[in-house]
Amino acid sequence: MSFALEIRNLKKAFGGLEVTRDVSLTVAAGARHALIGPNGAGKSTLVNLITGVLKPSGGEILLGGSGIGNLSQAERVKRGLARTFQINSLFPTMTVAENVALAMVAHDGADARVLDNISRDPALAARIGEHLLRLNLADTADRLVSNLSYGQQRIVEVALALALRPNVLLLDEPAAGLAAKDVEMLLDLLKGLPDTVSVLIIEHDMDLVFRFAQTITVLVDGRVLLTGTPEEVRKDQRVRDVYLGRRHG
Amino acid sequence: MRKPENTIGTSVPEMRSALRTHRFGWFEIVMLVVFVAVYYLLPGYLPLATQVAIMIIFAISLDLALGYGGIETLGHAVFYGIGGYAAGLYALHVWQEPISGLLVAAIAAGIFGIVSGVVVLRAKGLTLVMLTLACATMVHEFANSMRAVTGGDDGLSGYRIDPVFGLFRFDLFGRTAYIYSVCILVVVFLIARVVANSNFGLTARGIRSNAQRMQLLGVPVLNRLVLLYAISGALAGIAGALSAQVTKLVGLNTLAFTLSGNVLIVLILGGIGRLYGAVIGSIVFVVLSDRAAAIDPFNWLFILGGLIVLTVWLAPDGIAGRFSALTQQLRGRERKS
Amino acid sequence: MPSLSTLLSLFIDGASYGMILFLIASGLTVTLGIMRIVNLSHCGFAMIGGYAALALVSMGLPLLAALPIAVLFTMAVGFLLEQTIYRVVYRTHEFGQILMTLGLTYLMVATINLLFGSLMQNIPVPEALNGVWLAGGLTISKYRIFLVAVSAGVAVLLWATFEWTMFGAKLRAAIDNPRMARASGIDVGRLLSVAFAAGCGLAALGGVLGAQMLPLEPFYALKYLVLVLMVVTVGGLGSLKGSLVAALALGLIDTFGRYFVPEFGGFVIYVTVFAFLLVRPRGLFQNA
Amino acid sequence: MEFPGRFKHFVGMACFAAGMALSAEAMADTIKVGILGSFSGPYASWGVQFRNALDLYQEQHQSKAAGHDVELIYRDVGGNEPARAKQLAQELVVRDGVQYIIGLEFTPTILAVADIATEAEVPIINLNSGTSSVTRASEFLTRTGFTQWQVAAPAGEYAFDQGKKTAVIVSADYAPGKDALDSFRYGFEKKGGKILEEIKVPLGTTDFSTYLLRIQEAKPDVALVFMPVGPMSVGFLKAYVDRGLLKAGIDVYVGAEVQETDLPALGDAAVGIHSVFTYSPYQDNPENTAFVEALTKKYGAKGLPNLATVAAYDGLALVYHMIEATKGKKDGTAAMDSIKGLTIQSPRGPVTIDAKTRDIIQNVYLRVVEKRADGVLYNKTLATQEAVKDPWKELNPE
Repeated sequence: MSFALEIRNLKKAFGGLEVTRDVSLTVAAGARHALIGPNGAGKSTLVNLITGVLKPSGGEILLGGSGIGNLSQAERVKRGLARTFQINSLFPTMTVAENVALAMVAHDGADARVLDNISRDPALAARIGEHLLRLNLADTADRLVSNLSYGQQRIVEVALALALRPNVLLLDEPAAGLAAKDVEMLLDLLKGLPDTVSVLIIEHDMDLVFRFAQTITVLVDGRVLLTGTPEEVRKDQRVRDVYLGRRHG
Repeated sequence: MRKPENTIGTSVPEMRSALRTHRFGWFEIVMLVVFVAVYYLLPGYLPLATQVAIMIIFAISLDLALGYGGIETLGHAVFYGIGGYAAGLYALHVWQEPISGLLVAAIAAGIFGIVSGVVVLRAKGLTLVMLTLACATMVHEFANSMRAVTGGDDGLSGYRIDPVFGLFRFDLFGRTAYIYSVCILVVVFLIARVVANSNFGLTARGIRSNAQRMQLLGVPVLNRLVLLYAISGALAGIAGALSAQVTKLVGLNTLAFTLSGNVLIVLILGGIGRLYGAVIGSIVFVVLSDRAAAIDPFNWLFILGGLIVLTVWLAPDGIAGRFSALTQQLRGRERKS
Repeated sequence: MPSLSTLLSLFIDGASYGMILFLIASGLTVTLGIMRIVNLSHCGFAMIGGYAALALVSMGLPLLAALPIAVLFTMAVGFLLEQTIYRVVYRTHEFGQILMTLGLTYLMVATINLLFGSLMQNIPVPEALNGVWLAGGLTISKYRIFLVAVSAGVAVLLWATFEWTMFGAKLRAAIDNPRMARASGIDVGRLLSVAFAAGCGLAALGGVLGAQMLPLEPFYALKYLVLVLMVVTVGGLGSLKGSLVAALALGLIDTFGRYFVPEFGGFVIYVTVFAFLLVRPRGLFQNA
Repeated sequence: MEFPGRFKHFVGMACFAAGMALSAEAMADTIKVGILGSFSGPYASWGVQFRNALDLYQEQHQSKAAGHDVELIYRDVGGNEPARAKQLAQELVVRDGVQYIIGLEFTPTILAVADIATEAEVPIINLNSGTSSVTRASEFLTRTGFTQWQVAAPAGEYAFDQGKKTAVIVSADYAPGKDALDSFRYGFEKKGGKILEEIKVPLGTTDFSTYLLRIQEAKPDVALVFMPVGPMSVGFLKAYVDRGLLKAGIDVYVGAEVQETDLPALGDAAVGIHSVFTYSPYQDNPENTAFVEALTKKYGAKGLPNLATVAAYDGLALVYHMIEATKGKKDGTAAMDSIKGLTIQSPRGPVTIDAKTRDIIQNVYLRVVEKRADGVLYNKTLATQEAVKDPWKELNPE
């Protein structure tokens, strides 16, 4: 079977310090996969390795079966790997619709077209409208992102990533800093994602993880401790020791 | 392909206002009326009005680079000057036909935009400001030292310009020059408008808003900025060429820091990223300096300096920004009541 | 091949020119380093200093007595402006800053023009510093040696303040990371006010001493602005050491360039700066 | 739009109407004269001198010529801005209906308005630009300043006559500087002198040390120098003296650089600098004495004139003459014809407008800067060469 995203024996060392130690991980097509681990487990480094912010010291990253380890961040995006950011990285001076339009136009490779009038492109408008409706953002279409609430901005962050029509969506702590009701909204939204998108979510909010993920990988000290269903992870004594015990006591 | 008339199609009109583009409105109509009215009612002011039109073109070109792409430049005169010299040299050595002269100038300035853009636009912020300044100063000094070609400090002169379309001679009263400049202004405005409203214009605004994120959307930011810089440069070149054709002389002042500074003042005075800010700013700036200089030439720098300081103080988004903020407030009030 | 004495002469000329640039640029680099504002009025303070000294000298004061008064006066003007207009400048966006300081420069130019007229002005050099020393085949202008000595002294003083005083330590912290400095209890606003005023004083010193090379006229404030900005950028924002090296380098390159490739005259220095900034956009010494 | 056809017609009509308006203007007994100059910006000192002279002349003549009122309309070019000069000249002719234009300091600005002179048949009097060829740009251009050749060629000759056998020429690198180079060389070599080196200094240079070093190394008898009046001229001469070149016996010959208005900026350093020029306010002739007296009475010490003042004064005198000759009618050709060959008694001595070239013929003086007993620096006349024509035009006939 082919995996949407496959990581083989990935290593990363900063000087003598090994931060990622021989990590292997597979995200099946259409999977809802979560990556958890205590602070300092190396989650951020792993995200950076997958998205291309950092170059691995060893190992392979495969997207849809082909290696992407040497590609730039932008090229990985083009191959169908989209991500959200821990800290919002949006276009604050532009409207929500424009934010989404930017991603769609970029994805279509139409961003350098000098003659197409964006407001006279019904197909584009329809796509944006549909996209925003699905993400419950239709009401905010004409508002500047900088005027939205933090929770709404987090959702726009997801909307931007999804507008790139990714095969794999990497969500980097999407619930960070969200109020409880916003987390519910986010969860609804994530559950409604189409099966064509495989999701890898890195999250601290255990409640969200266990309600959303089908598969969970636990990372400790730069190593994979365990990969399994939520049930298996919940029951595992080692996980309780290193992680759940400490946090959920 | 989805069709706009499916269920989701109901949101199509909504998107039109959410994707902000330049729309023709009363402003353009008023401007056209003003330009026509000036011709008939103020024939003695046509040379001044021609300078206004040229400045508008120049400011619009800067607005594309700065207002849309966020390219912070303190050396935009380099394109104006290159356009001017290109048009002058073309008329002197090749052909005196004016419209082809404008095209040659636009191409020359555009090519310089690509070449210098590839080099300069890697930088950001203050470094970019300084690089554009250094680049313009360098070309200024170069033109100064290439006396044999450019005439150095004495300016490039001695060329003729043929009648426009072989019909309209550049007359003493500046009528042809005025109509010609205003027509070119309309064309340039339309070009700038197409660019601003296009996918590419959206991309440029995205880059201005968050260049890093654009890169991560898979957009080659540097390439796009270079393209924008080249388009902007070409339009600025047209402004310079117009000035060269109307004045029949190109001086080193077309490349000077003062001009770069002034066009920036014009644009920020009017308001950036709106196209029509360039129009308002140019009218205010050129007319005011002309009047102030006529009334009190010895002290008009006081007026100019004071005006700039006050504008930034009271209307940091420029006159156009102030205005749209006001109309928005009014609209908001209407909605509430 | 030019003789050794020629090279030495050129070196002294270039160095003294560079040191004047350094004096004017030093204040700008510090305020730029802290606030990241493009202060296009900075040369205006050098001009104010120069004209203040001129006014005092024409009232009969000897230059060396007029110098400190002019510097203090300029510091006072700088401090006042910093407390008022610059408060607005800090708040606005980058291009607002450029514009506003440009507008302020215009106001300075207009004021000087009104008070002193548009003609160029001369501050007479004290008799003792006039003329040249002849040593072997070498002619050395006394005034230039004086210039190099004074500005070298100022540079050392600056360096000592920066490295060894509490004020200097705070300043370094603020340049390094204004937010962190603020968080650790440093009053960055006050620090900046003091640094700004001191910078204006330094500019004034450069304006007075350099009047022989950069002659006083109302458009002084705009004329030498590009050069000073280049010194600061090449040196790296906020780096005094960088500004010193850059100013000396530019002074020397300009001087040698004019001697050896006269046909390119003023062109050499801008090409150099441009090429340099391409390779090192952050300048010589900028941390981060 | 159907304006092409109509447009042509319209232009014709407009020209006719404007012509009518202009002649109506003439009958209304007010003759307007446009004054273009730098009244603001770095070159505002020119504008001040123009204005001093013009206002004085108006006062002395009750603003009346041939029974008509003469009105001066000032417009500020603000420096070397050709586009603006052209715009203002156009407006003066079209909107204000001026019959004459006086002013302009720079070659580019004067060239930019030459077309207008030809087309509108409005005589334009160039007050300063010293480029010889300028007057050829239009039949309606004349000059009351001087040409670079007119003073620099005699300077070369005088320097040789004073016993200087070798020279270095230093000049700012722009067209008048090129003229200066050629004319210094022409004058000096004609007498048999030898030019050791030509040094071109880029415009805007403020640090002259390297150029001085080159002079020092060339060891000439004399340095023939041309710099644009202002920062460059003052900066260069100060540095020249400060470096001890003058003391070392390398005399320096200049032109307009040591006018009395600029001497205070040079200070005592200027003593001993030679110049060849056409005017000094301390020149001893009745016209000049009256002129300087009237100016200092009207403006105080600031009224001290220089050639710009005299040129403006004479320029307006020419305009008055033209108004009288045409009885106030607008007739550019007749007006120009009336001044060809005309001689007037200028404060600088007799001045004639060359009938053929419309250029100025005037006396040229060799002077040296000295300090008077009361501490005032001035140029002392050593020799006079009378009625000098522009040598360039003689050498380069049309």
